[in-house]
Amino acid sequence: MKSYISATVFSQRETVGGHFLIVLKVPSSFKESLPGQFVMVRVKSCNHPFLSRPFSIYSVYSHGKNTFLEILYKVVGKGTEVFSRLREGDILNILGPLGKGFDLPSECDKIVLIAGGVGIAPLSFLAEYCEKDSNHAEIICYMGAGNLEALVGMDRINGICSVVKISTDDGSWGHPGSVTELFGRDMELYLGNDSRIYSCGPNPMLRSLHQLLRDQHVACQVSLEERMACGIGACLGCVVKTKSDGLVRVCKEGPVFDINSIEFSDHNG
Amino acid sequence: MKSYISATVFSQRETVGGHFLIVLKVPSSFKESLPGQFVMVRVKSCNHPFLSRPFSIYSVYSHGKNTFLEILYKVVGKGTEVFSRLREGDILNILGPLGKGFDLPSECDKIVLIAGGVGIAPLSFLAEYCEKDSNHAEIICYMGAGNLEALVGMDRINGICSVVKISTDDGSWGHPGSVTELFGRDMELYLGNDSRIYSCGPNPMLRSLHQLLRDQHVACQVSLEERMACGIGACLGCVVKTKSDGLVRVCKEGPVFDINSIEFSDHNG
Amino acid sequence: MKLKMGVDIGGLALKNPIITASGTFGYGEEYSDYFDLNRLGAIVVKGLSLKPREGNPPPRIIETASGMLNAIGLQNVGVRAFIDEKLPWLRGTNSPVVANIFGETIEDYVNVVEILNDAEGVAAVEVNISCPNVKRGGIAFGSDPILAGEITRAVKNASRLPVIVKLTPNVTDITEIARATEAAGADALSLINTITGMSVDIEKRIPHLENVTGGLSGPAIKPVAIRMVWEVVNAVSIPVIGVGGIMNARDAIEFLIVGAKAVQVGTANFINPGIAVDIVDDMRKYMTEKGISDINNLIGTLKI
Amino acid sequence: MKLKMGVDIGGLALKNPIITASGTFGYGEEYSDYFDLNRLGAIVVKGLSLKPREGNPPPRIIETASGMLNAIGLQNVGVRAFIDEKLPWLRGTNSPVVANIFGETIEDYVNVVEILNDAEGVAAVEVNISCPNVKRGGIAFGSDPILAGEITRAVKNASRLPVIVKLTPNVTDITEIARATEAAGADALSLINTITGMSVDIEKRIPHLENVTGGLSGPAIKPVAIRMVWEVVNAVSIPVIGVGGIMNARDAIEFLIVGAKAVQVGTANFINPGIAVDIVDDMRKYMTEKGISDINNLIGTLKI
Ligand SMILES: Cc1cc2nc3c(=O)[nH]c(=O)nc-3n(C[C@H](O)[C@H](O)[C@H](O)COP(=O)(O)OP(=O)(O)OC[C@H]3O[C@@H](n4cnc5c(N)ncnc54)[C@H](O)[C@@H]3O)c2cc1C
Ligand SMILES: Cc1cc2nc3c(=O)[nH]c(=O)nc-3n(C[C@H](O)[C@H](O)[C@H](O)COP(=O)(O)OP(=O)(O)OC[C@H]3O[C@@H](n4cnc5c(N)ncnc54)[C@H](O)[C@@H]3O)c2cc1C
Ligand SMILES: Cc1cc2nc3c(=O)[nH]c(=O)nc-3n(C[C@H](O)[C@H](O)[C@H](O)COP(=O)(O)O)c2cc1C
Ligand SMILES: Cc1cc2nc3c(=O)[nH]c(=O)nc-3n(C[C@H](O)[C@H](O)[C@H](O)COP(=O)(O)O)c2cc1C
Ligand code: FES
Ligand code: FES
Repeated sequence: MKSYISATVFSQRETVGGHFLIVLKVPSSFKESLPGQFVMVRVKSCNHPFLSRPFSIYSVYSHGKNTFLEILYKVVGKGTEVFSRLREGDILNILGPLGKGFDLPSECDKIVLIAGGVGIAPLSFLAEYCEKDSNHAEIICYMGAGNLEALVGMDRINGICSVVKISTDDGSWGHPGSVTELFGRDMELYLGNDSRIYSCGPNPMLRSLHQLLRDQHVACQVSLEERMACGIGACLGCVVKTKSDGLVRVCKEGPVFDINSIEFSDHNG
Repeated sequence: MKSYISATVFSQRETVGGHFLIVLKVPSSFKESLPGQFVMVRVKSCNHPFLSRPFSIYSVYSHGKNTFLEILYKVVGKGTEVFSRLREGDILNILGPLGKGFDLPSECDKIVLIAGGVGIAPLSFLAEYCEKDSNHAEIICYMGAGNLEALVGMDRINGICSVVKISTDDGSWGHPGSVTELFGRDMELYLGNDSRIYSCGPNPMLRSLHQLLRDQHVACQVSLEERMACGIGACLGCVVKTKSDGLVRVCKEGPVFDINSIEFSDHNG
Repeated sequence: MKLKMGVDIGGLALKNPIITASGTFGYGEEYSDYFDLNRLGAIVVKGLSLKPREGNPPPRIIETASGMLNAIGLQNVGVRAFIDEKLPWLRGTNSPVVANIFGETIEDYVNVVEILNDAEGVAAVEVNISCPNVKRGGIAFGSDPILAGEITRAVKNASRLPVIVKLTPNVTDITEIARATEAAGADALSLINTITGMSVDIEKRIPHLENVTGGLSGPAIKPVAIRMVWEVVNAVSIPVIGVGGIMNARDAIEFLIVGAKAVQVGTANFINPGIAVDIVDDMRKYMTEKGISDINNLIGTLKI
Repeated sequence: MKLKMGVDIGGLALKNPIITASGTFGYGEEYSDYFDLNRLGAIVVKGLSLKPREGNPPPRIIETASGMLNAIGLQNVGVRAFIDEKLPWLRGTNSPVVANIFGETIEDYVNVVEILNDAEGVAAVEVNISCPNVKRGGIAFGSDPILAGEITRAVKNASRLPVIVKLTPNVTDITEIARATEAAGADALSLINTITGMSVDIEKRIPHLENVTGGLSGPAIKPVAIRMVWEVVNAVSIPVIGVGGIMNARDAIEFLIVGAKAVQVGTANFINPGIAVDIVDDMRKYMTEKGISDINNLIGTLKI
């Protein structure tokens, strides 16, 4: 039986401006988490925010008898604002791991990650996971952000990937422009059966990646974001339009989808 | 101009079971607080509880440049439950000092305090205040509680009063029975112009004190409790029935009243 | 103390008064990972229509203060697919399954009921009358006593199962609708459905919901639900099921005290999927504490 | 950027669209310790009746999730004492003072208005039509379009001041009432008043309020208020003032975007007595950020 779990804040710190890394002490069942899965999070003692908030799992590991779960998040509204003030010992309620994670590459030479901002979180977990795996594929990461200060999660991904390429909208670091653009220049390197592309980021970014890859034969999976109420498939609140199955639930059928299966709209972008 | 103030939690501890002493760092304007006045308190970052909660000022003092305000409270519902989990550094919003405090004895020989449970809070502040004052009246305190474990604020009051008499409903300390009963036995000692009686406690206790004193000529002031929304006289939510002025606001015309002016009902008791 | 938790709702016997509300519990399956569904008084499934419905485009939900707005648009698999694909699984639990139904015309409702009549494992129907009647210019069935009576009578005549009519709070006088549905043969009433609300994204200056308006649920609406249940309990003699903002046993007990014979837990399931059984357990604790051996001795005991 | 914050409400010119709501701001004096009242768009005073009223016995308030219920029972000093004792002080501020009025019969309302006509320093009347009409079996004036029209017409005919009619949300179709009051001559509308609710003390099994039911206010009701303002703005052409659950500038801006020309801040005053001017300040910030130089260019700009 799964359950609604109390998790204690083990530590929290601001990594780059407005982005926080929170480490939670969780039951050992979380060790089974797969890259791309997420958790629903809520402050135990406060009814504000009212609904739980979904976050990708950034990392899970054990230390002695304890299991720790990391979330990397950006403050964008009232919920994340409240979370950012949590301190060691505060108690959260969480549900998870939830959703369908990334299809993991069985055999492939190149794993390409394309991250927009805090979209790095599930991709970083994926990279860690693949690195530990027997699979010896090369892992390449394209990371984009608004500016230098918003480049979150770089240290960790740098330690795992063979190549990390950066873009910032304002040119304050790396390629000046979007990460899709940056990836687009190298794209030919990855067209073929030996590469797997994984991406997570804001909807407009995923939309332009979709444009870019539309006529290519390459496997690309994306992790989507939608407002969620339940996270377990019950409320039908988190649907996204797909090309062949109509409206499907991001929390249950996703959050990871083949990029080509999604009908990108612009309501969220 | 008064204002809605941010106050930082300096410390908090559980004094006796279910009762907490919280110390807040407040602006120096609070040094003007008078015994019997109160503050409205709310957690800054959480909308739960929604309305501020009224608490008597238990003590105010300066240390170096800082002013500290103490509240002694009992956990009885959701607001006090949330407050009890506050820790050093948490931020509250407070309004105050509010209301009309006790009429301070100009000249008198005996100051008699009758406290039910956490009703000790404003009386303890009054005792401290009178002790510092030039006035050298004797201060006598009658304290009652459900049981030994609920006798809150005893240490401090013990250090100020010449006599402290205790009752507990279950007889686990002092007189077995109510504090009004205990006081009733000694009452004759205090009937006259040289005594002032001050009381604070649950409504049923004040009601029986009122019965006891009804036909006596003795000055007795009580601090009342009512649910409050604004604490500043605007909502008309906190009214109490008086004998000659109809419904009056506890927050503005009170919370301190002459015991004989109140028409005690039993809605709260 | 041996506690009796069973209640009777217009011929439907429940082992306890805790029901999960339509649209907040899927078809039960999603929650079976979290607790034993047999512990529920009953399960009301997501609203069913004659034909499958895709529902509204996203965004469909937005949080509000102590609540949420939803405009799911009654997405559902349709009554036939429900019977073929969802009901067999639900027959595995012994909690009664209530089919919540809706339509755009009276005939729609009647057709759905007729199909359900032949299905094994449905214990009652709950008729959602908050929907617009397309034949009458879109006025909701539930906001007009005559329409509400008509649809109740039609469904009742067609149904072999007990009929619970679910009332909308978006009315001037809910007792008028309640009396009309009682007179038309409803076996029980449930209330309230969501209150229509709206929320605006001030950055983009667009409604937060693609559908513009949505239904407000959660603790924000509890005081309105309690008041309406109280009014309706005093206006009719059929059993009333209280719904709206229940987050814990204390909330559920409020509804019972004002006179609801059972309650439905809605939005709270989204926050804690195990909440419904927690409520059952905590209600037992309250009964034990207060020395109430039969839940029926708590129902309708408000002192005025 | 020089910001224009002024709006016009049916002949009443406001320096900014932030008004304090009736019953939540006393007669202004209580708040003057906390900020300069001159900074407000307008002040609506506690509801006034012909005779002083003692109001309901306590308890009168109870907190709910993100809101509160009140059953003050319209306690007030009466219109004459208001003029003699409260108005002289209020004349010291230059923010327009709006007299909120109520009664039990149409004559009551008319009498109050006639007395106010001669008072110096009242800029408009706001007619609270949520009250029961004692001559018509207690149905609220505001829940029946015919009654609402009648009372509006009577007040409008009697008044030398602009007439704002304050609508109740406890109705099936608020646009129907809005249109009736517009047709009857209302200069502006304000909405919403509180939603009727109830709350129960499960320990004592009594209502939390001595009056049993009370009016729900606060953030809990904001989605309902926004929806109703949106509906009414689309149904009438007179100015609409949005009220309900405003806690900050973002909330106020939501109302303006859907089309309210001004807003009233109610329950929020209880929590932070300085909130109304904080909202004025934060609204200026929003305008500066978005490059909106005239608040009128924000009003009614919702994109659907
Ligand atoms: C499966 C999944 C995984 C996610 N993983 C992460 C993560 O690892 N790190 C991270 O920082 N964020 C992640 N998000 C996004 C995160 O859930 C939202 O940022 C968060 O819910 C915002 O809450 P808030 O109360 O601060 O914002 P709100 O005040 O609710 O809203 C602020 C803004 O954020 C938008 N928003 C709100 N909820 C969502 C949502 N669920 N998805 C997208 N936009 C939203 C709103 O439309 C609004 O524009 C994830 C979302 C999903 C669905
Ligand atoms: C002027 C004044 C001074 C006070 N000083 C103190 C103090 O020094 N220490 C202390 O512990 N308490 C004090 N109180 C009481 C305190 O305000 C309440 O205990 C508190 O508001 C309860 O909040 P809650 O959210 O925990 O309880 P709730 O969940 O709101 O209610 C729990 C129970 O407490 C009762 N209650 C709620 N509010 C009040 C209230 N304002 N007065 C009385 N009963 C209430 C409710 O009716 C209910 O039975 C004072 C009250 C007033 C009016
Ligand atoms: C996401 C969602 C979907 C709902 N779908 C339905 C439905 O299909 N049929 C129905 O009668 N009520 C539906 N409701 C209303 C609930 O059953 C319930 O009446 C309402 O949410 C109030 O209860 P709550 O505050 O406990 O959620 C839905 C509510 C929500 C939040
Ligand atoms: C304690 C209290 C007293 C009120 N008294 C009145 C009144 O006398 N006349 C009136 O028209 N509205 C009255 N109202 C309603 C408010 O003016 C306002 O319409 C309502 O509270 C919704 O706004 P809010 O959510 O911002 O509080 C009162 C509200 C409260 C909370
Ligand atoms: S969040 Fe409820 S179905 Fe996905
Ligand atoms: S608490 Fe508002 S008038 Fe006293």
